[in-house]
Parts: sequence; C-alpha cells; structure tokens
Amino acid sequence: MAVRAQALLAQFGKLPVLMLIAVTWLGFMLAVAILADLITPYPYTQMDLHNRLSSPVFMGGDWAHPLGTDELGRDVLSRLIASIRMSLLIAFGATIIGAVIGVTLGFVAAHFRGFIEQIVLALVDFSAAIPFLVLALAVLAFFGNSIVLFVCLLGLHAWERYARIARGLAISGNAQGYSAAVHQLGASPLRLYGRHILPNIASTLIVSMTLAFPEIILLESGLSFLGLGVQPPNTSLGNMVGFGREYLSSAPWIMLAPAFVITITALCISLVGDGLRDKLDPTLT
Amino acid sequence: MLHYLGTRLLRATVSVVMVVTFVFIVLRMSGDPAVVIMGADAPPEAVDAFRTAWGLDQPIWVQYLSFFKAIFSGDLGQSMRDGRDAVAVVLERVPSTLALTVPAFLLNVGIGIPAGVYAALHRNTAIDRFVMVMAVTGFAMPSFILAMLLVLVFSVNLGWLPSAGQDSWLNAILPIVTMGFGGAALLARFTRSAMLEVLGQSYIRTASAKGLSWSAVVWRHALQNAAIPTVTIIGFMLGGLVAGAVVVESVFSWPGVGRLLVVSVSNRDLAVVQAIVLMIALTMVAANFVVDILYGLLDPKMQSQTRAARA
Amino acid sequence: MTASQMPLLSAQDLARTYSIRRGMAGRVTNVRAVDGVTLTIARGETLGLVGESGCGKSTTARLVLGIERPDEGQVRFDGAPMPGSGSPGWAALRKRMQLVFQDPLSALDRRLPVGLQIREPLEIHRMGTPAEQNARVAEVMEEVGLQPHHADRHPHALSGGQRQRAVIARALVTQPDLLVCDEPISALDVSIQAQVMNLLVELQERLGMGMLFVSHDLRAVRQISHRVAVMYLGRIVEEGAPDEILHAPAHPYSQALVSAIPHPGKTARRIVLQGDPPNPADRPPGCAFHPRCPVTAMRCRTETPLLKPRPSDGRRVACHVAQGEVAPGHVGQLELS
Amino acid sequence: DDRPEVTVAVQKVSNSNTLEMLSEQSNVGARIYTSYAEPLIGTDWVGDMSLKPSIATSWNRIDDYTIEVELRDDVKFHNGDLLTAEDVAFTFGPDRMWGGGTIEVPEAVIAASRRSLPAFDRVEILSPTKVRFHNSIIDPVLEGRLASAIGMVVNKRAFLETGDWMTWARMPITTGPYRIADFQADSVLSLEAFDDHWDGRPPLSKLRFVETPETASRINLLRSGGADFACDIPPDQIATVEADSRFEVVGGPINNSRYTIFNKSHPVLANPLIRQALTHSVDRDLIVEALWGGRTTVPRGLQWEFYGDFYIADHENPAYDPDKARALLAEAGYAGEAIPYRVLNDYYTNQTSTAQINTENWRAVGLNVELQMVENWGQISEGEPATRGIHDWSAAASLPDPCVQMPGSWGPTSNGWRNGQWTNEEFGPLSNELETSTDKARRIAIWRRMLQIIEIEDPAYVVLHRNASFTAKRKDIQWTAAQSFVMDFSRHNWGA
Amino acid sequence: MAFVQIRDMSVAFGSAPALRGISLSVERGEALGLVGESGCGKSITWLAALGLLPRSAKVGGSVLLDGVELIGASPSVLEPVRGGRIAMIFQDPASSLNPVHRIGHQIAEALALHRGLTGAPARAEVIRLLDQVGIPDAKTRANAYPHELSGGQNQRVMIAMALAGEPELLVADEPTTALDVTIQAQILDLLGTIRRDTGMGLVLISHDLGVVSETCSRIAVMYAGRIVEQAESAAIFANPSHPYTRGLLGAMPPISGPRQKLVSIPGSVPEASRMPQGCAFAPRCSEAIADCTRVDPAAVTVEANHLAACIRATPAKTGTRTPERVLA
Ligand SMILES: Nc1ncnc2c1ncn2[C@@H]1O[C@H](COP(=O)(O)OP(=O)(O)OP(=O)(O)O)[C@@H](O)[C@H]1O
Ligand SMILES: Nc1ncnc2c1ncn2[C@@H]1O[C@H](COP(=O)(O)OP(=O)(O)OP(=O)(O)O)[C@@H](O)[C@H]1O
Ligand SMILES: [Mg+2]
Ligand SMILES: [Mg+2]
Repeated sequence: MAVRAQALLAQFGKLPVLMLIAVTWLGFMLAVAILADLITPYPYTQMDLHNRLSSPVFMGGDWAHPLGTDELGRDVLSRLIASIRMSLLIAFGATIIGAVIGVTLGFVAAHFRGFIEQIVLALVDFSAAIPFLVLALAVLAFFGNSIVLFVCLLGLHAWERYARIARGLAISGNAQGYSAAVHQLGASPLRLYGRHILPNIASTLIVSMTLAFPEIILLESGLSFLGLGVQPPNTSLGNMVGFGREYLSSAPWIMLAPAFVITITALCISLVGDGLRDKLDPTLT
Repeated sequence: MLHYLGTRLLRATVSVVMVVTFVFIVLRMSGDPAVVIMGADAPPEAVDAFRTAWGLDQPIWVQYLSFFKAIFSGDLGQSMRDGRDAVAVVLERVPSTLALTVPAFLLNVGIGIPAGVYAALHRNTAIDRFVMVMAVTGFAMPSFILAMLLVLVFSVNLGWLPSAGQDSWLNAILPIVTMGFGGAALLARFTRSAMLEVLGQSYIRTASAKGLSWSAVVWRHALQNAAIPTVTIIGFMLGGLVAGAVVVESVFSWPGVGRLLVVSVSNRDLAVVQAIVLMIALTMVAANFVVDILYGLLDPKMQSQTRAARA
Repeated sequence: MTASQMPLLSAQDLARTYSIRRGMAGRVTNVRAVDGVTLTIARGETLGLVGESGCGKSTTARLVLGIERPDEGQVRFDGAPMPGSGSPGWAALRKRMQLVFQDPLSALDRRLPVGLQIREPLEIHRMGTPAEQNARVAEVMEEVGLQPHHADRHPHALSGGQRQRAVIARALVTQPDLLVCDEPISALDVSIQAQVMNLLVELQERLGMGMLFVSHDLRAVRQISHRVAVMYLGRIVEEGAPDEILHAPAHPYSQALVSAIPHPGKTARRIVLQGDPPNPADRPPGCAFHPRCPVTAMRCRTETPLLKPRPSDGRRVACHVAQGEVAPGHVGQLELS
Repeated sequence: DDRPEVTVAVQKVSNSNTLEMLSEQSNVGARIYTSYAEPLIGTDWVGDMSLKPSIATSWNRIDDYTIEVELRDDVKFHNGDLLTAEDVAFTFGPDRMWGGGTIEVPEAVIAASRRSLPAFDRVEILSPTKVRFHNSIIDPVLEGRLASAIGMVVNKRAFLETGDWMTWARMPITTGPYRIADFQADSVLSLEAFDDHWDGRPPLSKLRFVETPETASRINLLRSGGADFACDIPPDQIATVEADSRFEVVGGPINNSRYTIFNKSHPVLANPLIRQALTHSVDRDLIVEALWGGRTTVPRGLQWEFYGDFYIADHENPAYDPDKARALLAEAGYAGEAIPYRVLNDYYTNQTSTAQINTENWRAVGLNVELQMVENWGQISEGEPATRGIHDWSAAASLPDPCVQMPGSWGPTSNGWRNGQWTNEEFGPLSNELETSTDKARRIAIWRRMLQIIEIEDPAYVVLHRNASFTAKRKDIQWTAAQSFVMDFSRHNWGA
Repeated sequence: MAFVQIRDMSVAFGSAPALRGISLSVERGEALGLVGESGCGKSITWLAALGLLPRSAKVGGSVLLDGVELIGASPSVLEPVRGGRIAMIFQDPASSLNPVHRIGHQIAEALALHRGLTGAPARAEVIRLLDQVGIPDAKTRANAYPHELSGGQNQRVMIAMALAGEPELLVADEPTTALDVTIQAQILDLLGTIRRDTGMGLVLISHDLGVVSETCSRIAVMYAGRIVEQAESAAIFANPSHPYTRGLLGAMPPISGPRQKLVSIPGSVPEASRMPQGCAFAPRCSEAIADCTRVDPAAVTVEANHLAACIRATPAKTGTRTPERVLA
C-alpha cells in the first residue's frame, strides 16, 4: 500500500501543469467538502435579516462576509461551503449509483444476450424516453425531500448510458482472448465480469463518469430552477444558482460564486478525466 | 430484416408501455389532480364533481386500464385544464418548439463538429485549447445563466434583440444561441476525440502512403470514420430535442412543448403529459432508427454484421 | 488395451455447425466448421494438428476441451463422456484439461499482474490454502522458466516469450492431464518460437501430459509432435508420423503444405495452390479439396473420400488418388481459369 | 389609430386556460378580465373600491331577498349585439352557471357558481332594461357578489351559437372596453380597442398580456422595451427596476393577507399551548421590514380597515415574544417532537424565504418544525389529517363585512372544519350567527369574540402580513395601481 | 548511384531512439530482404523514408531517391513519391484498409493519383489488379468492404493497391505473416512474377529468414535499430558472421534429421530507452567478450559484399576497400 501511495505521489509529480492545477483544485474542493463544518464561518442557515444582500469584499463589502450575504442575510461563503459539500455528495453519489446500476445491467445484458438483453435494452429506452422532469417529480412526490433519494434519482438518470457502454464493451470484451481464457479456466461469470472485464473497461467508464459529473451538477441546478431540486433549508451549488438568478443584476455575487465553482470544477474534472484515460492504462505508462 | 424490425418494434412498444405506465403512476400518485386544478379553496363538492367528471373516483387500476384502452384506440384523452383534446394541445406547441430546437440542433452540428475536427487537426495548439475550454465552459454553464447573460447583454444593454416573447424571428435568436451553445460544446468534445482516434489509425497512414494530400486524407478518409461515434451522440441529442428546451423556454417565455410539459406536470394534467411523453418516446424511437440508418450508411460493417464471435 | 493404455482423450465423429446471420437482412447460413473428426490422444503423447486458417482446428480444440458441445459425435475424457459446458462436472474437469492460446497478449488480462493470473485457476478450483497456492505459483513459474519477479509484471511488460510462458504456467498450475495448445507460437517472433517449442517439448516429456498441438506450421509440428493429423475444411485428410508426412505426404493438400514450407536455399518448386482458400459455408461436394487439387479426378467431385489406411503402407489418408482408387487427373487447374 | 399599444408582462395569463371567470377564479384572472368583460355593477378599483354604476345604472333592494337592477340601453357586445335583460338573465342562467340548460356545464363551474352565489334563486326580467335578482335567503352582500368577476355579462346569442362551454370559455363575447383578438393558452392574450364601448373609446389601441414566468425575464422585457408593464415584481427587485430612471414600481398592500395555518388534527398541534407558542415566535415586523422593504403592513388579525364598523381596531396580534413561547412550550411539556411544515415553492411572493425565517425563529425557541417543500396544493392536503402540520395560506376579502371570508374559510361549513383542520365548539355557532344575523351590534360583538378565539385562545393560524402587489411600469405612463390584482386600463385610469 | 540511398538515418520517439543510424541502398529492380526480430525497426525505416511517421518522431539522416532528398521534403515532393515511385504494403492489412470505403474505391484512388485514371478505365484497371493478385471474381469483390474479405484477401488488396501506382520500388512489410503457408506461397510467387515482368525493385520485410531467402538476392539483418549484417542471400546462410544472424538461423526447426533442442536466443531485444553500452546484442550473445559491452562495433567487410557489425567478425584478408554500402 505504501508503495502504491509513493507511486501515486511520484506520478503526481510527473503530471503536466494543467493536470496539476486541476487535481489540486479538485483536492481543494474535496477538502472543503470534508471539512465544511470546521471551516464554515457561520452556520449556513443562520440569517441576519438586517444585513441582507451585503456586497462581498471585492465589491466594497467588509470582511465579516467576504463573499457577501444573500437575500436572507445568510453568509454566502458559508453557504458556498455547504453547497460544495452537498453538490459533491450528490454528484459523486449519483455518478456512482448510475454507474453501478448501469454497469451491472449492461453486464447482465452482455452475458445473457437474447431475451434478457432485449429487456435491459427496453429499460434503457424507457429510461431515455422518460422526461427527466417526470422522473424528478416522481421521487419528490413519492419520497419527499430526502437527499439520499434525490441522489438515487439523479443516479437513475444516467444509468442507461453506462448500461449501453458496459454492454457494448462487455460484448467485445467477451469476444476477446482473455475472457475466453478465463472462461475456459472454469471461472464463474461473477469472477469474469468483476475481476477481468470491469477493470478492462474501467477507463472508458471513468471517462464517461467524469463527463457525467458536471452534467449532474447542472441537472441539479436545472431542477432547482424548476423548484424540484435540493430543497430549502438545504443548499447546493445548483440551488444557489437557481435561487440567486433573480438577483443577477442586483446582487450577482449570490449566483456568480457557485456558478464559478461549478464551471471550474467541471473544467478540472474533464481535464482529469482526459488524463485518467491515459494514466489508467497500464500498457501506456 | 423482418426479424430485426420485429424485435426493434416490440422493444419500442415495451418501452413505450413502460413509459406510459410510469407517467400514469407518477402523476396519479403525486397529488390529486382534482385539488391541484381546482385549487385549495375549492369546496369539496366541486372537487368531488371534478373527480367524477374525469373518472378520478374509480379505483386506480380501472383508470389505468381504461386509459390504456383509450390509447390503443388512438384517443389520448382531454386536457383536464380546459377540456381540449390533449393531442391538439400538444401539436399546437410543436411548431414553436421545432422553431427553436431545429435551428439549435443545426447550430450544434454546424459549430460543434467543425470545431471538434479543427481542434483535433490542430491538437495541442492554442486553438485546440481554446476550443476545448470553450467546450467545457459551454458544457458546464447552466443554460439559464447563459440565457440571462445573453439577455442582459443583447437585449437590455445593447437593445439589439428582444428578450422574450414570440413576436418575430428575432425573438428566436437568443434562445437558439443558448441551446446551440451547450450542444455544440458537447459535440465538439466528442468529435475531437473521435477524430483523434481515427487519425491514429493505420488506414490513415495507408491513405497518406498512397500519395494523397493531407486534406484529401482528412476529407475522404478520416471524416466518415470519425462520424460514426459522433452519430451516436447526435442520436441522443435528436431524442432529447423536444423535451430539452424546458429551461430555455421558461427564460425566454417561449410557449413550446417544454413549457407545456412543466405546466401540465404541475397541474397533473395527465392526458397532456402523456401525449408529450408519447411524442418524446416516439421521437426517441425514430431518432434511434435514424441513427441506425446513418450507421448503416457510414459504417458498412453495420450493413452486414457477421458476428462470428470467435470464442 | 489395458486400462492404462486407454486413451486419455478420444473423440468420435465430431461435427459442429455454426449458423451465422448476415446483416440486417438476416439470411442464415450454416457453416460446418468441423465435419466428422475422430482422434485420440494417449497420456504422454502429442498429437499435432495442421491445416490452413479456418479449416476448423480451433473448433476441434474447443470441442475436445468441452468448451463447446459437438452437434454430432462424442468426446470421452479418461473414459467418461464429457459433461455439458458450464455444469459442475464440467467446471471441475477444467483443472484437468487446459488450453494455451495463440496470442499470449490477448489471452492475458492486461490489467492484472501475471502472477495473479497464474494463480487464478487455483482460486477458481479452490485448490489449497493461499500459502500453498503461492508456493505452487512459484513452483510452476520456475518450471516454465519465469523468474519470481516476473509475477508482479503486467503482461505488456513481459517479452513475447515470457508472456507465452506465463500462459503456459497458468495452464500447468493445476497439473492438468491434457494440454491443448492452439497455435501457441504463430504470433511469436522466430527466436521466441524456439524458446516456447523447447519448453513445450521439455514439459511434456517431464510431466507426461497428453497434448494436442494445433498449428499451421509443419516445421513446428514436426519439432513437437509424436503424431500429426492434417485437416482440410473440417475433416482430417491425413494422419501419420511427422517425418512420414513431412517427407512423403500422401494427400495432395499435405503435399502442397509441405512444399510451401520456406526453406533457405531451397531449390524444389513449391506447389502453388490455385483458387481461394475454401469457404466452409460453401463446401464443395465430394472431396472438399477437389477445386484446388492439381490431381482431381471425376470421382473426387462426387464422392467424399474416407480417412482409412492406405493399402500400400498403411498411412491413414482420405484421398481417392492417394488410395490408388482412381488415377490422378489434370483438369483441376483448367476448370478454374 | 394613434392610440398606444401596451404590453403587460405577467407571470401567468390564465391558470385554467380560459377567459371565463367562472372557471378562472384566481388572482391571475382578476388582472385581465376587467379589460374585456364587465359585471353589472362596477368597482372603483383605483379609488376606494366602492361599487359604482357600470352596465347597471342603479340597483335597489326591493326587500331582504330581492334587488332590482336598472340597465343601460346603449351597451354593445363585442359582436355588435345590443345588451338586453335577456343577456343578463342568461348570464345568471343554467346554460352558463347552473347546469341543466341546453349546454353542458362542467361540474366545477356549477360548484363555483354555487359557492359564489350561495342562495341564488333566479333572475326576473321586467323589461329589456330592468331585471330583478331573487335570493332564497337574506344576503347582506348580494350587490357585491353581482359586482364580482363571475358576474361578467355574456352574450346569449354568441354563447348558444358556440354550443360548447369550454370553447366559449376560451373566447367569450362580452362588453368590456377591449375585445379579445387572440388568446393562446399559456402564452399571450391580445386585446384590441372596442370603440363601440358604452363608456367611450378606450385609451389603447392594443393591449397584450404576455406570459413571462420568470421574474428576471419580466423585468428584462420591461427594460429592453418589450413590455410597458411587468407584473408580480418581488419587493427585492424594486430597487433593480428603479435603478433605471425610466421605470418605476407602483402598487402596495392589497386586501389580501398572508397567514400560516395549523392543523389541530396533528397530535402535537392538538395542544393549543404549542400553537400559541408558534404564534408568539413569529417576527412579523422583521419579515415586513426585511423581505418587503417595509412596503406592506401587518394587519390586526384577519380583518381589513374597509370592514368599517366591523373593523376591531383594538385587536392585537400575538406579540413576538420568544420567552413567552418557551414558557408555553415548557408548560405544554413539548419535547421536540417534529412538526411538518409543507411549503410550496414561492406560490406566494417570498413564501420560501418567509417559511425559512419562521422556521429559524421556531427553532430558536425550541420548536422542531420540519420544512417540507412540496409542489402543489394536492400534496399539501395529502395524507391522513394527523400527518399534516403547518402550511401557508392567504385570505382575501372583497366585501366590507367579515361574514363571507371568515365563516367561509373557518366556519362549520368550511373545508378545514369538515376535515378536522380546525374546529372549536364555541366558534361554530358564533360563525353561523354572524352569517345570518341582521343585528349589527350583535354581529360586531360576535366578530370580536371569534377573532379572539381563532387567533389568540385556540389559534388556527398566525397572520403574517398583508400581501402586496407590485407592478413595474414605464414612468412616463400615467396609470394608477389598484389595491387588488385588478389592472384598470379604462380611459379613467390612463393619461399620457 | 543507387535508386534509393539511405544514409545514417536515425529515428527517435521522444528520448527513445528507434533507429540508431542506418545506411542502406536499393538498386533498381533489386530484391532486398530486411529481417530481424519484432521491434528492431524494420518498418520504421521505410515509414521514416516516406515521411509517414507521426510528428512526434524525430528523424535524422538522409534518404535520396534518385538523388532527391526525401527527409524533410515538402508535401509537393513527397506526395508523388508515395505510392507513385515507392509504394508500401503495410503489415496489418485489416487495419490498414479504410473500413468504410469499398476496396475498389481505395485502389482507384491510387490510380487516379498516379496514373490519372478515372471512371470506367480506372474500374477496369482495378479489376485487372485484383485479378492479378489472385482475388477470384474480382468484378464483384471490387465492391466489397474490407471486413467482407478474409485477412489473406485484404493482404492481396493491399498489394493490388500498392501495385496500382506502378511503383519503381515496392516495400512489402511482412506481407505474409497474417497468412497461412499455402497462401503465403501464392503471394511470394506473385511478387516474384511482377518483379520479373516489370523490373520493379522489392524490399521484403520479414522476421522469417526462410521467407526472405526464397525471394531476395540480398539480405540485411537488423537488430535494435541497427543493421548488423548484410550480404547476398546465399552468403548469409552459408557464412553467417553475426551471432544474431546465427541465432535466427538456429531457431528455425529443422525439416529433417534428428530432432534436437532448438538453439534459441536467450533474453529479448533491449528497450529503446535502455540501450546497453557497447554492442546492443552483447547481453544476449553467447560469444560476448568483455569488449562487447564497451565498444559499439562498426561494420567490417567479411568478404566481398558481406558486412557484419560484430567485434569478432574477421575482416576479409583481401584488402578490398569498403564498398559503397557502408554500414554505420
Ligand atoms: N462461433 C462461431 N460462429 C460462426 N462461425 C464460426 C464460429 N467459430 C468458428 N467459425 C467458423 O468455422 C470455421 C472454422 O473455424 P476455426 O476457428 O476452427 O478455424 P481454425 O482452423 O482454427 O482457423 P485459424 O487458423 O484461422 O485459427 C471458420 O470458417 C470460422 O469462420
Ligand atoms: N509511433 C511510435 N511511437 C513510439 N514508438 C514507436 C512508434 N512506432 C514504432 N515505435 C517503436 O519503434 C521500434 C521499431 O518499430 P518497428 O515498427 O519498425 O518494428 P518492426 O521491426 O517493424 O517490428 P515488427 O516485426 O513487429 O513489425 C519499436 O520498438 C516500436 O515500439
Ligand atoms: Mg484457430
Ligand atoms: Mg513492422
């Protein structure tokens, strides 16, 4: 393990500058998410109604609220920190849930082919044809305002893409020598898919996961726009942007800070994704 | 061919049935349409009358069955809001949605693909970086923010374009640009990587070795191959054309299908929602078909796929 | 035959037909990849199987291993019929019969260190404690001439010969009774080919397994096998001792094959076969070789010759001409042009 | 035609997709209908909201049950027909309102009619310009009901020719100063000047209501010259709009109050002490100051000054007193049980913010109120009564008497009473008496007691503030906002 | 002067040298064999000569075609050469043909470029070429896509494509590895015939000495980016002077005689980025002496027209001057 860590560290040193910046930013975001409670200057729901919409420091505000306050006098920095945590949770959670479900079903389809494959494909079509609005509504309506379910829902949104990828890659993986070899060793499908095919298609999956990540953050903000996203008193990047949009001209800082974080994070993730594709392939290192 | 079409059709039917069922359940189980449409203050008698009128007082499965029976006889029912035929309500909106989505789609393709190809051909140059940064930004920016920024600049400050409404073709420009930008960004990204993939293939080298000029190599040998994966993405986009405009239609108060979906969903106007969803599902099916045909045209392997998988 | 002389593996009249659908149009064609193959392998014996690409060698190998079920015929391993693919009995048999693949790079999972892959059969068949497994892996790696530090390498970090050694080690780790090598050297470099052939010969002598060695390289087959069978379009057309076949091939196809062996300083003209390689989906009637055969006679076009000992010297060959049943004709080439 | 064309950006043109006020009983409908339709009796919207002659030149009580109405003889419908008593009778007849006529009326319309005219009996035609309205019980405010939106007079001939209620409802033929030129559901309502209007040529050649759901979009539309008015401006945006000297924001408090209501069926809320604690931890002044910029007021309970003699001037809202709230909770033995609070996403202006402020205040005194965002009214009333806790509501009064608003919302015949939202043994009989008694002094006393019960002793709700409606407009237009959602574009309210 | 003259050509990918100074010449009409283990740089040599390497490759040295420099030449110089004067058959036919174009079209492209043929004449020529390389039913097969043909057929399509430009030199990069022996025989036969008929030069790249010996009059043996031995075919087999050449010959199983353990070359080719000091073959060489790991041996003339780059190779006693084809 220590060797691994060292190797990772060594790799880190070799990254191109752009990747280095991207990885650092993501690490920073992760740290913010983990340490949110420690570094937040105020509780994110704490209101100071006498001090609404005060400007951030760079627009002439004071250091009490470096990023200003929102329409309820809540500290934007504190909310940003809480939002980063929430959005990362949602995006990570949803991406992983979508990937797990999609990959599993994709493998099932690739393994059984025939009827079961058609069923999975029908589910894929189904999932692609359901307007996301309706799906979001479903969860909100049936399960209420629960973050866990919300994450599951967003996970459901993208599963079909992974299913498609996993199915395609598993079918071609199955046609490859290593899979035939492992099969004839008497290995169970579980071993075949879990131990061999999955790692072999992981880089493609990870790249598409890095694409899904910003997409989910955006999706969530789109839902917030429609009032179906993360619900008050909770907050998220999308939610801040969604609720802050009315203040775009009067108090742009409410919206611009989270929008900036979303954009930069998405940029970094896709940079890292592109880099990962190469790094993950042992034949290329 | 028949077998293929048959499976295809059967699968499409199964998915459509699932979609319709799902929508039915969701809309029926999340808020009583009677209360939603009649409002909170409506007297119980009025609400009950509404329920009876729309058959909402029957057991849910009876409603479901009769709904299905109606669908198969081609009747999607009436809008609970104003009693009009659901299909008519939806069709009335289709032109304005298409007026946005089709040009936006063309913009996606017209900008995204050339940008991606160009970036791939100039890999690791400043141009490539610029295109990719634009692409990711376009991809990562919530469309309503882009929309509002465009309005602030071009309508409010410069006064060049109207900010909302549907009075003339000028009104369509900003929404189209908004929708076109994100899609173009996505396509550019995918096209670039597809193109890079192709440019690394041996047959590109073969084409050069034949004595073809570089531009001929790109045009005649690289593009068609790179188009194959790109078409998949375009297929996804085609499928999402109709429903994808919800946010933009809201910001620009453009009365398209997306807005109608939002309004109908929040009114629990089942028939209209179902009509829209069916339309989306059918678009998906059609888009898949188009993609398959395109695949066939682009990739001869698809025309005669011999899956002699050598295990 | 006493019990110990009973062949390790016997296959009787194996046949396998694949249906392939061509395109969306869905026209189904049947490909008879293997068409009545009978062979036996004794313990400690190596049978070489040669023939050109697509003639059904790999299919035969799969049938023999029970990875696929024959449509006709039967495979008996150690006297018992082969259980159905995927059944527990079949899975248990895997440790007794192993396969070495043509292309070692693709037969190995490129994301796992080879040590783990060599160990995998032991894990699958739950053979021994982890410690014992480690010991066995080390042992077998040494046997095939890999060094302990190779265990941590990924396949791409090994040379071609080392990779094929790893594949062989994986096959040997369960101490199988039967080793099927499907073109184990044709993807390798000349100098590495020699390494692998040496290794196979040595291991087979030492461990006394039965071995089926599939190749299209007669030179290599001669180097390794005790007995050689020549296949053409799903059938065995000739069978005999390697040197017999190499120096006095009886079947016209074998003759062409032998003559095509490139040889430094060779002077003899090779027999260049005319026409396309055969298409199993469109098998000619009679002797499948007749359209390309330089000595086709009328009878060859209608009647399929059987594999039987030749009256003159007892060589088993399936050819009307070689059997002396008809006189060699010379029409084959004319007809083609 | 050198009269201006005016565009109004509204959040919603019509909820129901109809222009018939029997099916569009909403604030949204109130904004548009006065431009194309008229009830018999008008209202001085931009003035003191008093009733004024319109199609009816005069109206007199013949007895407790009967009103005689004198009609103008020069009123023309948009299709050119002259208005007669026939049309008035038809307007209040079965074909349009009650069902059982030649045309099928949606059940919801019938129910709405019954609710709006609870004891309506019939219209008697005395002459082409004179009718009598007969009521089956004493109704002190029947004139007011005739002046309400549902009383918009419709053209009998056109209605019967249309033949279908819903089709009619999308394109009614009425008498207002503007004629419906085009109506596209969820999108735009275009009106054009009806120059034959009895009150003279209207001031605008065209009047368009454009649906612009996004607040920012409405403001941008105004700023970019795409609209002359932008409705439903949240208080926070007033400064933004007025930053540009070409625009101003008009309007203010209207006769509609926001309040938050408690469900007595909820096990925790069954205890009046806890509800009292809730009422004492709501900081109205702060809300008005912070969210409304002081542009609205806190009413004295659920009553309005224009109630006149019925206005209980010394009625006090429960004071904001966290300590008292804590004491009440301690007394009630409250141990932090969760109380659900279902909130719609800004159905009311500032609703979400207000709910968050209140929740924080409640939390501060130890009340564990769980904010649950829901999406529609159906979801608010969903589930067993015991699972519902708190939700938001608003109340409006259009008549200078509490006998409609309070009993209708909280009396024994109200929905809430019937489904166990709130009942009170003493309140029930008082409410009935308020509705039917003719003894004014007695009724005032009853009213005072009722307020005491429902707001202080056994609180059913806590009043937050008066609603306010703000409309952004071009400064160069002389136009006055009404104290209601109604927008008056008649020639009396337009100067250049 | 030789038709193609390669002088001291080197290629490096990043910091890893793939070719370390190669000098080679091909006369008009000559058949030269290029043998060596996988990865020793056989293909790279000719890709570099035609400017077909990716931009990341650093190419040094010079390649003269009839006295015209090709390295670093502009596209206008290179394009007519590629496929027109020097054609190449690539190693892996399946991936070297464009999967989305019909093979007839791909061949016709070369015809249009180098012989100005279009339309019906081009089509007739395509069919003639396909016929020539032994594809039966060429008329219909011209409309096939690469995936509809077998590996052997694709290989022959590649050959037809290369022949389409009527090149003066054909570089055939392992044209037969994908094929089985009988088809391999057909192809070698065909190449020989064309060479005789048209006087085309041939460079046959392979790692199989047997294959090369039957076709070529002269053979160059490569190892790790260098040419280690070069001589007439017969001389190579009769008198292999480099231990690597001897290793290659020894690794070939005998076709007759007693069967014995094959003499394989131990170890593997050094990685380009970790080239050993001195002779690159020294670590694997059974005859290595101490000096081998210090001195990178220069080529010596063993006998007339026979050069070997081995420290132990003894120069011919006759003091012939170093021939024109100098080894680096
Ligand atoms: N799973 C399959 N489905 C359809 N056809 C198959 C399948 N497997 C093999 N075939 C066909 O059967 C024939 C024999 O194939 P097989 O792989 O046994 O040949 P082979 O002699 O091993 O050839 P090679 O030397 O190329 O490996 C071929 O024509 C092949 O196309
Ligand atoms: N594009 C490239 N980038 C980096 N290294 C390369 C590239 N192409 C070739 N090489 C390296 O250059 C060396 C020589 O390659 P080349 O293709 O010439 O070998 P070869 O002798 O033709 O081998 P084979 O017999 O396998 O075809 C190899 O080590 C190879 O890995
Ligand atoms: Mg095979
Ligand atoms: Mg090569």
